Amino acid sequence: MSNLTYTVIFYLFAAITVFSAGFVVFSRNVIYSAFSLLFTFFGAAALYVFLSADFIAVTQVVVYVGGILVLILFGVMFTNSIMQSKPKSDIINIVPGILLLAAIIGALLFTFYTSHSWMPSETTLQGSIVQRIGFETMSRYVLPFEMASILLLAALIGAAYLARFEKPGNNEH
Amino acid sequence: MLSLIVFLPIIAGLIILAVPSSQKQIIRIVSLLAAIAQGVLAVLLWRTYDPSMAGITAAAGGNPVGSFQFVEKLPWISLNLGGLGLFNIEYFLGVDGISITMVILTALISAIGVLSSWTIQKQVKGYFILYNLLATAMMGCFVALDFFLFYVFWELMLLPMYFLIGIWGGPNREYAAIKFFLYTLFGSVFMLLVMIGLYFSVLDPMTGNHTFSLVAMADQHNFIKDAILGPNNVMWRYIAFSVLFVGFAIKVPMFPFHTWLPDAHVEAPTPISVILAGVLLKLGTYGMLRINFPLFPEVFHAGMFVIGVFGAINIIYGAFCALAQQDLKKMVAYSSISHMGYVLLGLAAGNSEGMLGALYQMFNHGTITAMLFLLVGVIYDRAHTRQIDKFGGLSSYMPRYAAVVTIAWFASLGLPGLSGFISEAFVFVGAFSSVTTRYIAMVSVLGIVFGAAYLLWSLQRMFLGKRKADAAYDLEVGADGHEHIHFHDWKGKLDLDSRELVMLVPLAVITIFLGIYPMPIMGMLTTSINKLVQVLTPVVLTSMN
Amino acid sequence: MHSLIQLSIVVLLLPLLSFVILIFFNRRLPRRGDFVGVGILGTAFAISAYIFWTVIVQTYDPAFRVAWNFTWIDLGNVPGVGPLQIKMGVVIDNLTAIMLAMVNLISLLVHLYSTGYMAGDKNYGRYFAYLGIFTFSMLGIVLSDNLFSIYIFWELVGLSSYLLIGFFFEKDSAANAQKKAFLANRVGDIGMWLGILILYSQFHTFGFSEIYANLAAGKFTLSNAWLTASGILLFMGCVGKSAQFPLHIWLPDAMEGPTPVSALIHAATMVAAGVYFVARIFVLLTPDALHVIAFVGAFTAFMAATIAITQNDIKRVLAYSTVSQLGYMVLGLGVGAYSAALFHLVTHAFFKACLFLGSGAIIHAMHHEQDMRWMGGLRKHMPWTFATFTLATLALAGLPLTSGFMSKDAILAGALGFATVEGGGIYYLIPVLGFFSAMLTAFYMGRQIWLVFFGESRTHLKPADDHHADHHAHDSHAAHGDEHHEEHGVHEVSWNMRAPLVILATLSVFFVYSPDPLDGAKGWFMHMIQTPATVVGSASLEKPAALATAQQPLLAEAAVVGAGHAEKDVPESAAAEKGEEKGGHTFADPRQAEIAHATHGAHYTAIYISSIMVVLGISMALIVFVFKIIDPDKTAEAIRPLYLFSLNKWYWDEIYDATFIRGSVILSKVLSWFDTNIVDGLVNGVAVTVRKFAFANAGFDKYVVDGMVNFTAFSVNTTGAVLRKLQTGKVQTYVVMLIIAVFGYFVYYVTKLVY
Amino acid sequence: MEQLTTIGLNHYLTVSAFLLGFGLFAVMTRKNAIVILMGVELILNAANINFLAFSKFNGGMQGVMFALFVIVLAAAEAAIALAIVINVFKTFKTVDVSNIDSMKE
Repeated sequence: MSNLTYTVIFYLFAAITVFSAGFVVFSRNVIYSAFSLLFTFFGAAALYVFLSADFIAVTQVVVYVGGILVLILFGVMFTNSIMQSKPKSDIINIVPGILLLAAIIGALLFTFYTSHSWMPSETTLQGSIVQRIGFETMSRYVLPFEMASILLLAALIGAAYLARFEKPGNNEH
Repeated sequence: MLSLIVFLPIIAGLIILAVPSSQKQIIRIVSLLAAIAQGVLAVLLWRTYDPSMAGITAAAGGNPVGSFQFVEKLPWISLNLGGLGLFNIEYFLGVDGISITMVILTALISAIGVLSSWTIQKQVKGYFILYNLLATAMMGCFVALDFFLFYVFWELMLLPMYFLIGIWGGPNREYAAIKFFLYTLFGSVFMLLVMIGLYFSVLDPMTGNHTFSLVAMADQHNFIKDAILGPNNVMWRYIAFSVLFVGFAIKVPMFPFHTWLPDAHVEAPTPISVILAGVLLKLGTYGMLRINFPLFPEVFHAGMFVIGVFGAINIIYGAFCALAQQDLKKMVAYSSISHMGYVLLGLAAGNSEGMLGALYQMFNHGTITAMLFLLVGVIYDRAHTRQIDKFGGLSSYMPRYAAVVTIAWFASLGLPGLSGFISEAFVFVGAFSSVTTRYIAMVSVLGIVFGAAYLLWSLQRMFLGKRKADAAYDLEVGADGHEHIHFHDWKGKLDLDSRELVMLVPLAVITIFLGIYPMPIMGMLTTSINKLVQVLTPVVLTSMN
Repeated sequence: MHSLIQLSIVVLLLPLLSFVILIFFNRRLPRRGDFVGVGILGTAFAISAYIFWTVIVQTYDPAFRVAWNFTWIDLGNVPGVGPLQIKMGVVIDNLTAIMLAMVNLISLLVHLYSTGYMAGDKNYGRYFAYLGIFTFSMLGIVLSDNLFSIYIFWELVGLSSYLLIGFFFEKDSAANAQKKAFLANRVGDIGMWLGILILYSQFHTFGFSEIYANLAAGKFTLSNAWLTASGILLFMGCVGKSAQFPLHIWLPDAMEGPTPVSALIHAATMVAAGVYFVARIFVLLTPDALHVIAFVGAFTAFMAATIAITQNDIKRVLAYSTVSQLGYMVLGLGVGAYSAALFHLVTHAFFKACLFLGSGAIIHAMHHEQDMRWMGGLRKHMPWTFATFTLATLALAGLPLTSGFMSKDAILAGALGFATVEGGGIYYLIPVLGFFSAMLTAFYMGRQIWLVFFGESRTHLKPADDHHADHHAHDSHAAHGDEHHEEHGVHEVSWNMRAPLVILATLSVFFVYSPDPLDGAKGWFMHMIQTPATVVGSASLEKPAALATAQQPLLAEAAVVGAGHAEKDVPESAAAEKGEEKGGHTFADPRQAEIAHATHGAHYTAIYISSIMVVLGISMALIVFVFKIIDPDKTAEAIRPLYLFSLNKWYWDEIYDATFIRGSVILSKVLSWFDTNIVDGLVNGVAVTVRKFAFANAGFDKYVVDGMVNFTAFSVNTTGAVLRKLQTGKVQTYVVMLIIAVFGYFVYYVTKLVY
Repeated sequence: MEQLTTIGLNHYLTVSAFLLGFGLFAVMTRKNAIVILMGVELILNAANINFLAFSKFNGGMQGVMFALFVIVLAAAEAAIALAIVINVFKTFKTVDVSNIDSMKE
């Protein structure tokens, strides 16, 4: 495919990501921001593909969209009753927020573009990396991998414990 | 033995500490038992004491304990000061003729005091604990032969006294207590300085290092020639003598320093007045005899006349002040100032008769003044006033009381046949026999007349004649047709009750017996006193004739 | 130990026993135990009578003396003196024996009399107890062999007189009187005590014989003035007890006591103790001291007599006559009429006791009326009292055939002789005063007799206002409860009060003492009691050092003569006696010998003059009170100042009150003010200044030093309060801060980078 | 122009920068706990983009592996966080973090 289309598609997804992220942040309606988060995740996944990390992109979609986003939606529903017309969450001290936002972004961009010149190596990632991930996981990152699994288990139990509903009758405190 | 006699009251105090404060009777009985045990021990001591041993100073051959008896000598505090050598304080107890009599007196008066404390109702537990502490401290002062130990006991005495006056005293008690405390502290501070000075100028002939032992100090050979208080350092010796003397004179109390006494007496509760007058005042003169004079004999010799003059002032001045008092207790207080003047005069004479008279007077004043204060307490319990003019004609209504009062009063004015006379007589004999104080004695004889004057006057105003118009009691005609006296809110027995008799009769008996046959006490004194007089006179007394 | 000694100790202790029994148990005993007192005194008198018999009658020896002593206090080996003991002891010689008998007899009689007089008093038992202790201490004075024990008993006598005078202590007058008596005695006693001290400081002993021996051996190292001083000071004791001039004021007031007590103590025994004491120490009195004594005595005799003239209280008259008679005795001692003075002591004791007991009977009968102006006509009602009283009065006035005559004129003779020896001049004042007061005595005694016994009863004349002011105090009510309220008549007293009067009256007749009514010197008394040699004769005045040498030969030959003269030879006593008297009329001291000789010369002159004086006095009394030729009241008006002067006792009380008593009270007030304000004020002032400084110091500490500390704390506190605001607990705030910090770091980093 | 057309490292970084910024903004300013949670997710994504970009352009696997673990942790974190949020809601009846400050002072 030609270089131009590549660029255009990249910009497209980048735009989707950034703008939906902005909507997540700025929309007053929690439901909306939750859903626009969906687009952010997809955009990010697409960008991962561009970065030739297809496995990560898939994981991103599965975990984030299929897991976290659902969780978030559940959370929204638990905490804001749908019946109420528009579940709002208003924004406090917006002005300093905006300023800092601008400052951070500006600072980062300034750094990227002026003060640093990245020197990419000759060899970049090419092709699928699924096999290499498998090797790395089983060989070099086996310990973090196991720890991650334990962590997930703990998180599972912890989440289940924390979020459980007490039966009415024995109320704590 | 001595340790036991000293620390018995403390033990009792500890026991009391364990008794719940609601058990007043048990507390009283415990301390009474302790006092009685102490008395028994004292009598034992007295019987087993060998009057032929002099004491005072180290015996020939440098025997470190001298010819003292019942000696207990243990190293107590001993720390190495490097350059200053070994700093050792000993737990050194012992008695000689001078202290044995005082030990007996202290035991007696403490027992009497416990009895008269029976009426104390306020915070009985604390009271008796402090009381026992006081008893221990007094006893300790009389038997301690280590200057440091003596000082410890001396200071230990202040604390309970302060609280006993300050808590259980009369309306103006805080003032009196503070006054007493500061006055005595003022004296003892100087004593501390002199003590340190002495420590560094005296060597123990046995061990060769510095010592606090009074026995060693009493021997002039043990002084380092050029030390701060050594024989060559005349000026400092005079200064040390003077400040030490002031320290003891405050306790006596001597004329310019006497004003704490009336306040303390008037405010203190009866038992404390008894202790104060009976024992504490003696500590002043005892200290002079034990420490002040033997350690600086030549200064004493130079100062005899001055001391005698102050004694005379005490006698006459005290008598006059007593003559003017309206408050009976205050009168008694001033009378004891006057009587301690006799002691000073006798000491100033510096010969055996005078010293003997002085020490015997110390003992007798202890017993007699105790009686006086107890009697004042008796009437104060009943009438709640001590104003002499508020009474009159009492002897018709309280004959027993009047009889005991008469004995005590006449003993106090030195009537022959009662112990007070013999001591005063010997004081005068001694003072007159020494050329230094002859004329002082001539003047002080006036004290006899004025003493009789104020005592008889008060006796007449309170006991003779008829009831005064504004008397503190009423008369009512009883069933048997006789007039009876009646105090406003007094439930107890009108005349002396049995407890008061138990306190007073022994004292009266002692007074009379010692007035007829003084040897039981004098016999223990003579040897020590003759020795003391030798120590005090570098040259043979030429003043004797 | 000599048997007499044992007996005498028993005698001494018996009255004490009675005191102890009665003071404790009188309420439990029947009749309040008066029989105990009487019985014990009876025993004591019996024993002392035996002693008297053995000493005076059997061993008829002027030099008789037995002594015994024991160590009372042992002072051990006193530096500068050597072994030293204080001894107590008993000595018996003629004088002691006589005094023992006399004291016990009068005491016994008074006990007996009191059973009647004091009957029904509420303190009846205690009264006898007091009599017991008085007798004990009096006997102690008589028996003791050293100055110290004499001083002890001396004061005890003072005590018992204090107790007895104030027996009716509910009367303020009695309370005052007892205090006055004790204090006056005390003043005398301190003089005596100083005298004793002077002697002790020289010899380190109190015993008479040791002192005299040392004195004779010239061990007295001080100047002779000291010796004279000691003599005069010792005499001060006598001045107090025997109520001589400066201190006589207490005796009249002492009449507040019960009348028997006045008889026993204030007439017969206690007041005589002073004279007895001077007699004991006679040998160490220097001539100068003797002169002082003589003048004091003469003046007292005269003054008291003048006062006695105008007194109206029957007992006060007798009191002042007692003072005057004691003046006689002291005068006698002063002039060296030693034995005469003691003779007068004994005779006076008897007849004056008789007079007092008689007056007691009268007062008793008159229901405690003491004022002679309201008496009179008692002659018929009380014949016994009248007779005995008159006899005693004659004796006191000194009419011939009475004991008083002999003793008094012996004294006057001595005075005359003394005057002649001393070379006339001022010394003749003494006999003159003596004779004049003899006349006055006769006069006022005549007055008293007349007022009391003759004429008509004047009881009704008594103004009603002061009727029984305090005479009718509790005791009269108690004493004669109701029987007086029904019959108010005067009646003769009962036997137990009459018997003593009779006995005493008989003892004041001449033959008891001497066969010759005109010369007592022929009697046994003057023989047994003879003037002792003084160890400080005029020879020793100049240089006491030579005294020993001057004295020894005299003493030696005196001893020889004494031994030769004495009928019965008592070697121990002769040996024991150095300075003491020697047998016969030989004197170790030339001066004494001279006086004695002159006295003999003056004997009859004295008799004549004194008889004339007495007759003069009595006739004057008759003129004034019987024949009414001179109206006493008019006379009084005529010489009003003199009359008042006498009536008010020469204003001595007022003078003393204004000077000594008021003075000392004011002084005491001043001193106690000084004590509370100046001395104590000084102390408090120091305390205050110290406190002020302390407060200032504390302020500095509080506001500056502590201020700094607090400021630090405060600042920290405030900063904390400010910073706490940042801790909102909101995560977002923290995030904001975090980001700001990051951005800050970024800016810093970039600037570093750029520049 | 060449800068824009040829997609290089900086482009990815820019995107991640924006995501980071927005995430921070959400964490800073939103009151609703869940939205804050979303902000956190954004931040994580930004990080992931960074990791992957760097590992792409220097050809190492570290970035990739790290991103993988980040996702895992993100999942765990999300679960716990939501559970906490729900508890908070049960306790405070709200998820407004500005009211959930019981530990304050």
